[in-house]
Amino acid sequence: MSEVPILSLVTFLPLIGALLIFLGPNDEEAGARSARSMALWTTAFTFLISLYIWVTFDSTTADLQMVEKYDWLGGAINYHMGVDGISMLFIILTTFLMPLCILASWTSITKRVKEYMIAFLVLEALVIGVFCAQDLVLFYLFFEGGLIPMFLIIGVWGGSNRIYASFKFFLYTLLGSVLMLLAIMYMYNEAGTTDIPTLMEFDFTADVQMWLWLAFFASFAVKMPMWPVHTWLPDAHVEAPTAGSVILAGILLKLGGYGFIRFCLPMFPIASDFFSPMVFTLSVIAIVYTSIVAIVQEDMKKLIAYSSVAHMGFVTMGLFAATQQGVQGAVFQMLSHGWISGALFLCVGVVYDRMHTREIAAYGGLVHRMPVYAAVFMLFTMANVGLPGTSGFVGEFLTIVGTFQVSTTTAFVAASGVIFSACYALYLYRRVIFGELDKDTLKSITDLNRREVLTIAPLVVATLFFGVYPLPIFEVTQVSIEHLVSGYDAALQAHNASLGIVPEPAFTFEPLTTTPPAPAAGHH
Amino acid sequence: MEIGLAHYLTVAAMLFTLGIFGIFLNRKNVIIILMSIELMLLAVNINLVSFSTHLGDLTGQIFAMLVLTVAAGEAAIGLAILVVYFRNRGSIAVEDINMMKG
Amino acid sequence: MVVAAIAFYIFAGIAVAAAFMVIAARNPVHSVLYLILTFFSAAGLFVLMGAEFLAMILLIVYVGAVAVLFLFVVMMLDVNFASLREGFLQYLPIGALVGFVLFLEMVMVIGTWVIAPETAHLAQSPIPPLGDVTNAEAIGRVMYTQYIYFFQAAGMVLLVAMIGAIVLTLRHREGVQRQSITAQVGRRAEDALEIRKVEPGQGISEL
Amino acid sequence: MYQAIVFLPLLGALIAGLFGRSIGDKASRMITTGFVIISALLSWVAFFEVAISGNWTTIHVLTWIDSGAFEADWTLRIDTLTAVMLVVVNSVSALVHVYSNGYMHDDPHKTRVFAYLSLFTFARLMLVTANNLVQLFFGWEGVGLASYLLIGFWYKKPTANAAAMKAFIVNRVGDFGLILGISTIFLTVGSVEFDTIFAQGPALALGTFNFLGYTVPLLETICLLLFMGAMGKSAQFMLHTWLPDAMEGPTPVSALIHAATMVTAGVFLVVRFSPLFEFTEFASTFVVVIGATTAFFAATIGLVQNDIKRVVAYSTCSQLGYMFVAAGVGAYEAAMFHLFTHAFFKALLFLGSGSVIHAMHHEQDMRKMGGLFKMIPLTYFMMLIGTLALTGFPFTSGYFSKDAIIEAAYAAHNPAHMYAFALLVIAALFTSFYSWRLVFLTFHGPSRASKEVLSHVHESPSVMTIPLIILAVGALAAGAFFSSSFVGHNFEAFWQTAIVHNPTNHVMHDFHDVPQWVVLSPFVMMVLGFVGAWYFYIARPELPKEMAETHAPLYRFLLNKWYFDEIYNVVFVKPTFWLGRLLWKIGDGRIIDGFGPNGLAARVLDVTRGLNRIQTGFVYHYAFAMLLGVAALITYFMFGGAH
Amino acid sequence: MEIANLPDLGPIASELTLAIGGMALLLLGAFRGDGALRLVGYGAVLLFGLAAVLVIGQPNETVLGFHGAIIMDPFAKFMKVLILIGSAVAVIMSLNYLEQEKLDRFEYPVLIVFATLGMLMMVSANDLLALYMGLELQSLALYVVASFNRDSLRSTESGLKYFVLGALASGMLLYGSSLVYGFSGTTNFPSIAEAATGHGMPLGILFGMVFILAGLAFKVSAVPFHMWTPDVYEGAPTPVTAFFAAAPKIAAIALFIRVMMGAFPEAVAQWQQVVVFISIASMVLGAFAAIGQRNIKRLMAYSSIGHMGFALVGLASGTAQGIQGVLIYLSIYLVMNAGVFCCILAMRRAEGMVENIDELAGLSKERPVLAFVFAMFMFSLAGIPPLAGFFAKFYVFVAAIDADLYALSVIGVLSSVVGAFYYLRIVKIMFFDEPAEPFEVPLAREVSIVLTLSSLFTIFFFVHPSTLISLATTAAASLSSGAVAVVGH
Repeated sequence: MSEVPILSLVTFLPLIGALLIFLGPNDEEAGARSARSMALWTTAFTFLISLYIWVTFDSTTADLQMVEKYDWLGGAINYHMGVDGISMLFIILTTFLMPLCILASWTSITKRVKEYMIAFLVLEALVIGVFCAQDLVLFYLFFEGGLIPMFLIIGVWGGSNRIYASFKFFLYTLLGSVLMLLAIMYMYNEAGTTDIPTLMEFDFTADVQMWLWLAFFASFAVKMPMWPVHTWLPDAHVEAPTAGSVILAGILLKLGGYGFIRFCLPMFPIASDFFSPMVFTLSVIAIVYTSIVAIVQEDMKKLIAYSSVAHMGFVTMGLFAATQQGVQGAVFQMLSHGWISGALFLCVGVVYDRMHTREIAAYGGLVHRMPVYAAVFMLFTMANVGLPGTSGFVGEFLTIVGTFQVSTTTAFVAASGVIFSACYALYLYRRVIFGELDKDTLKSITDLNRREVLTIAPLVVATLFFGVYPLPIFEVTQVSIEHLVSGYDAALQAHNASLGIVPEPAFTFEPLTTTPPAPAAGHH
Repeated sequence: MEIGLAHYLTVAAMLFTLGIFGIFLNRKNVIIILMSIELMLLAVNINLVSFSTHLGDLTGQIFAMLVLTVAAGEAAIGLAILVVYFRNRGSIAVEDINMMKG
Repeated sequence: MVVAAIAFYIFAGIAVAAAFMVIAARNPVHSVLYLILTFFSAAGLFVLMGAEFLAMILLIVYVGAVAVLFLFVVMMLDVNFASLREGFLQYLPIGALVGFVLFLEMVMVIGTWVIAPETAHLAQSPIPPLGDVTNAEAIGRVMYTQYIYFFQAAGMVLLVAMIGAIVLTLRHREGVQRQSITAQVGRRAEDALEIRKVEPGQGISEL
Repeated sequence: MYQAIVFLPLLGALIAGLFGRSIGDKASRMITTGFVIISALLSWVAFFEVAISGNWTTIHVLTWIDSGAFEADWTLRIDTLTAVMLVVVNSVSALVHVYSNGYMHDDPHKTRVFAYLSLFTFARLMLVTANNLVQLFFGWEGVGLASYLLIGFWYKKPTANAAAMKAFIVNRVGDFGLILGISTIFLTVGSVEFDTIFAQGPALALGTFNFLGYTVPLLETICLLLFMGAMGKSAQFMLHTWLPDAMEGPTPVSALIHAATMVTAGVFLVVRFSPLFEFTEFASTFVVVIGATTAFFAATIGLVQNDIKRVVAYSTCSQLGYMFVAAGVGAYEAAMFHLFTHAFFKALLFLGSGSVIHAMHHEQDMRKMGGLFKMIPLTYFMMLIGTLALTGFPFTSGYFSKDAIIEAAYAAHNPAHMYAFALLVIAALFTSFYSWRLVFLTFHGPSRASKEVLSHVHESPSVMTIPLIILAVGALAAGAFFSSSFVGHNFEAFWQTAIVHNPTNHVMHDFHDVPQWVVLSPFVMMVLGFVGAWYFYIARPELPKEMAETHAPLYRFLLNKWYFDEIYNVVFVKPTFWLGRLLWKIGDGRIIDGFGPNGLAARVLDVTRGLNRIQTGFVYHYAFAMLLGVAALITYFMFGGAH
Repeated sequence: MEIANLPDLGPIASELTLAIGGMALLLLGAFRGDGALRLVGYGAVLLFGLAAVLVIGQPNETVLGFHGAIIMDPFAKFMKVLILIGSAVAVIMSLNYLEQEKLDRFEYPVLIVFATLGMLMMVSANDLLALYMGLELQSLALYVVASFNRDSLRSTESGLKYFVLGALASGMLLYGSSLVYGFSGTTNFPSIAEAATGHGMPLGILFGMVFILAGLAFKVSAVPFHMWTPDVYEGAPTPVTAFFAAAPKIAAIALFIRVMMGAFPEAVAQWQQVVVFISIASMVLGAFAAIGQRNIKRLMAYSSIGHMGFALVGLASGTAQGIQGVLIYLSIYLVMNAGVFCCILAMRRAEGMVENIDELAGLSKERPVLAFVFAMFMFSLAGIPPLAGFFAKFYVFVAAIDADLYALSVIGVLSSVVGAFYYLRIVKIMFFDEPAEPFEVPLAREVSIVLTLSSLFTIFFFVHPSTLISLATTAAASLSSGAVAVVGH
């Protein structure tokens, strides 16, 4: 138990900010102004405090840290917060992106600013809560609660088709997660607790694992989103305001992946293993299918949204490979996709704010008037493509390497994603940035202003820094993921042994006929 | 031939069924429905009294008396509602009572 | 016993037939009358079962009060008898089928009745031997002791019924003269009379 | 020192790229060029230090990826192979930087080109100094990025943008293989470090591997996958289509990237992986076949092209094929040697072409040139030297390296060696023909340019011609000077273990002992080519047109580059778009959404309507529903066996 | 027997209070004449408060009274407090409305008092007679208040429908009672339980049980006995609808539990099937049918049908855990419902009340706080965490899962997703649509207080939920713990 309830502090600090905004001036103008600055200060302050978590984080242990535990619902359901190497960085990611979102909405949101900022702060609190929660019910509370502010953000401040999109977003994700709720209840009844660390030690029988896994999968697959339950994402992205898209792509999608790591892999290893071929199939379909669909998109945001689906395909694939590289790559991919896709949406937002259209065909030749913008957009396009030296590469590459150890076919098909991603990303870039600037409407477009530079600069730094020196992230995640993977393997071995199954190597790799004197070969 | 409990119960069952019929086959007039309700309650009373006799237990008769009382109250309320409805609608045809639906 | 059996069949037959006519009669007034007949027959059945008190109550309450109330309303509302049951037959077959099935099931259940010996002790208030007390006295003994709670509750039900009926139907219609005792009692001469001096030959101009 | 060699260009790129506008273009040019020149000079020092004195070293810079057993660091591996490449890259790069100062003089965005060039140089250096596959891949992609940026440098031109995209995407196809190759290596060897991998060469050769459900020889798979990457980067047959289009970029870029350095990365990769390729049978044969085919095929196309840069580009493509043949038959040293010499004479040719184009005000069509040798004599002579070296005129550098390859092909024991030999010899003929054709069309005969253009033709400034001269020296002398080190009798001392030979592979010794007719054949071909070109374009200038008419299908086939672009368009590009629309509209729209959310929503509404219709408002219906409910429950209990 | 000792009135102290107080209020109203509504109304609220105090003051153990006819235990205490709160809130909410609609007659609170009295009797019923009397007392009063706006066709039609179908339902219930009495020989719940043990359960008792179930299902408006609900909710005056949706439902569910757990504990396997069926049917119908509604009250009717389905999920599990779930569900439902109807009461323009959902358009711009609170209630009703409605659903489904009722649970949560659709639609109309004509601004002070309290409860329930949960646990455990113990698999 740490002395300072740092996690609760970080989680609920945004709520305090929201309350202050709520109590702020009611007058339209003044309210908006004070709401903006209050939101910015709150998120920035939260970010600084969250950095303290990183500073004091002990990356040499896989145990939970900064644990807080209080009675809550009575009985076995408690208010239990804690972080480990897997969840900690997602908190930082959230707090990192939030101030940028507020900045991005500085001038583009003009109506109901107060409510907007409140919604964002509430959303931040809930999302941080998801990553801190160490109790299933508490987790679910935060997990589902996030739907409300996001629904409002899309619906109130969204585009023309926002109602369809917001409903689709809400109901789709709700449908997935209610099944998870049932599974949580079952686990509660079965194990007598909803404490996540305790449940990780709990051995569910193989049959039960299958059902529970499917229920959790239903929720996280939608959230991820995996093919074929991805169609809400393009709609939601297109309609959401810029900052909403950033949060959606940058953070909310990660909840699904986080859920897989936190629950499916450690709690249901047997089921995870059993279903991994299915996950692989869906993942590679997502990678190829959505990439191809992305190529023909006519709306910038939709294109990026589809590319997000493809990138999340790498994540699920890496996770269910359940190898050190696969999982670590997936975590890295999620983090880096967090700022890369966020940055891409910000980039779209920049021109949307000026032209109020996201039609690709409405642009062209922006580089003439917006050289800085073009450079930034190029960087993130390349990061999206997974160019080495940007953070986009590290995760994608590691997931492929990690998956290759388990299923060569999956990795083979997934690797084709590197071709497709280049196709859609460069095609987009070419149509928007390059070419003659011959559209009259664009003749007077202006380059990034100072606020926009300030918004995007941190993302540029993150993309490049972690592309070249990702070690800080690997250091934090290393031990926790090692613990996860070894526990997973041990559970599988025990299961196979108990069934008397010949512990044949799970996948189609025939080892070398002469063993190489290589250090610690990664195959098994 | 002995007249047993079953006979009385059968009569009650017939009355009860007729009462139900009266409620949902009636298209004419709400008053008939109210009467059908009275029929149902009467059937119940016959049931209760015959059980009471055959069980040698007074409870059934007490119950029947209470039912009777309530039935009277019900009739009063029912007719009162009917009257105010008639004042508003000018009709008590059952088919006319469908302003709200869906 | 034969007399009892014959009486039963007569009462039962009339009751059922009259009940049928209640719902089948074209004229609501007839329906009410058939309803009264049904009550009479039922009272007969009650007597056959040894529940004289209830039989009498049934007549007094139902025939004396409820049925008359029905009649009043039927007459008062003056509904149009002509528009008759179109569509009645349309629902008859399926309705009759369901009702008949239900009826059959009830009869089947009735046939299974046995008084299990072990349940006899459950009787809350056994009927005293017939020689000791009359049915009315037996009821009277428990009604105000063991069942006082329900008796009082019945009173509340009637009270509510009364309030309800009044709330719904009582209205102070404009233009109807009503007696107001306080107003009558409180009436003073000064309020009612105005004494004026009348100049001879002029009259009162305002009148 | 090595850090300086590698990172100075990066520094230059960053300064020019980020602050180019604030410090002004002149300062940016000076900084980038200066840094690269320093870097180039240092690389020569390094070359003597490493290759001649044999002081190999490895420098750890920074930890990069560390995930379980997967460790990849930023490391500079300096061995002979690296040193050779450092020299090639930095020298050519430095000269191109200098040259660009003149060539790009009028371009408003010249700081950008310098930033890109330096960035490219850095990436290329990272590639050659890599000590693990991931860093190599970084460099590999980095040069791809720079290439993309430079091809699309004139972003107003739609063709430039298209070409840039094409280059990147086609390269990505190769990368696809490379990534899988890296994955396979990590899976089996458990490391991506070169030394660890190389130690496993013989062992890997015995392994089998279940890949995509098939049991395949392990090492062959690895090498084929790696070679797939090499094919993309080096524009080999089938993945070559991007290279000619890449000529949309500024000419110095073409010289640096698409002739001298970047495209040879594939060759470098194969040579670097000689410890693995040496133990493969099928994969190396495949390399040979692809290389030979490319050499021949690109040469045929080069015969009929009219764009001066495209001719040189196809020539590059063809020469890369030579190098792969050498690598494939086990004569890695010969491949490296050709790479080395080729860098000089091809850069020379490109920069010379650039000089011509510069003189002609960005006219690239040879049909509109002619008779220029009097107006720009220096350029003419430089081009002549380059042509001689390219065609393998005796004692120019090309003579040594190219002949070594042809002889090695003949002497090798590779199953495809005679195929390769035959094609290479024919390609030599074609090479000679089109090279001379270029010279004749451009510099000789009557001028076909407009008067106005001709009036402005002038010799390039010295900032452009000095690099030409330096390169010409290299093109003439490098072969003779380094021949013995690279492929001569002390090649083993020179390369040490940077290149590994299978004990059964004696090609490096055997090729010196080939029959005389083999030695002579390239020379004969060169002469024939020269005579042919002379006959066609000087003696009877009307002949080409007649030939084109009499053999129209063949001519069009060649002119249209064997219809590769058209085929790819029909086979890959169009179907992808079609499929994309299909999956989007039908797959996502009609099937997933149609049966999923939208369909469900519609069904829900149907049910809703039904339920609302049941709620009729009639009391008797309500009563009937209750009756039905009771009756159903009762019946269930009586007959349903519910108890 | 001869000398009628005064029975122990302790267990019925609250009922007595209401009965006497109700009559006193009636007199007061009659003497004061017109304009006594507020006085009588606050008197009624006071009365409810007093009754609640008396209920809370009861010992925390099971006490029988009147020869076992009534029972007083923590379960009854819990339920009675809920009912009293519900009734008090209903009265508070209606005062202003009645005045505005010129319906200000003092009989209204009096009728509510008597209806509440009936409900309390129902909750304490331990005997079929008590059940019937309580039920009828409540029902008769409710029929009247449904048609309280006697000059409105809608109101009287709703009263008429409610009456006819209610009478049919009580007829069925009575018929069932008579059979149960006849076949078991007693009307006392524990004695019936004794008679109806195990496999030897006579068919007649089972038969009667089904009829009783049908009658009770009508009162909780469970499918297929729900058909009256939408029409009555729509037609009745809005505060009456608010009242209908809360207190009587709670009482009916309490009675449902009491009968099933008290009289037929051995027949769990049998009634469980029925309850599962009507529960599923209610949840599904509530979710689906509500989507097509335009009238907010009608929508709330379907919503309440669905919610009763969810509450029955807890009962279907037949365990103490399930009962606990039901209790939590009802508590939270009561509060949410009060809040929602406060919001509906705010839908007033100069020309009168409006009930069409579309009139809410753009409410968030005109009255942001009201819209926010309304939206929170909607999300809560949909069961979205962290709002109170989530916890309600959580506990009933935990119990259902524990009882292996997987199909029920899955269908239940899926229908809650469908249900979320129409709740969202209201939020959408308020937040996403362009503003309609604004509502008349002032909301009556007492209504705003209710609204504030209920919204605070709903939004911040998650902060400290354990008190309610532990109370519910105690209450559920008290409910014939013996019967609960024999429930097993």
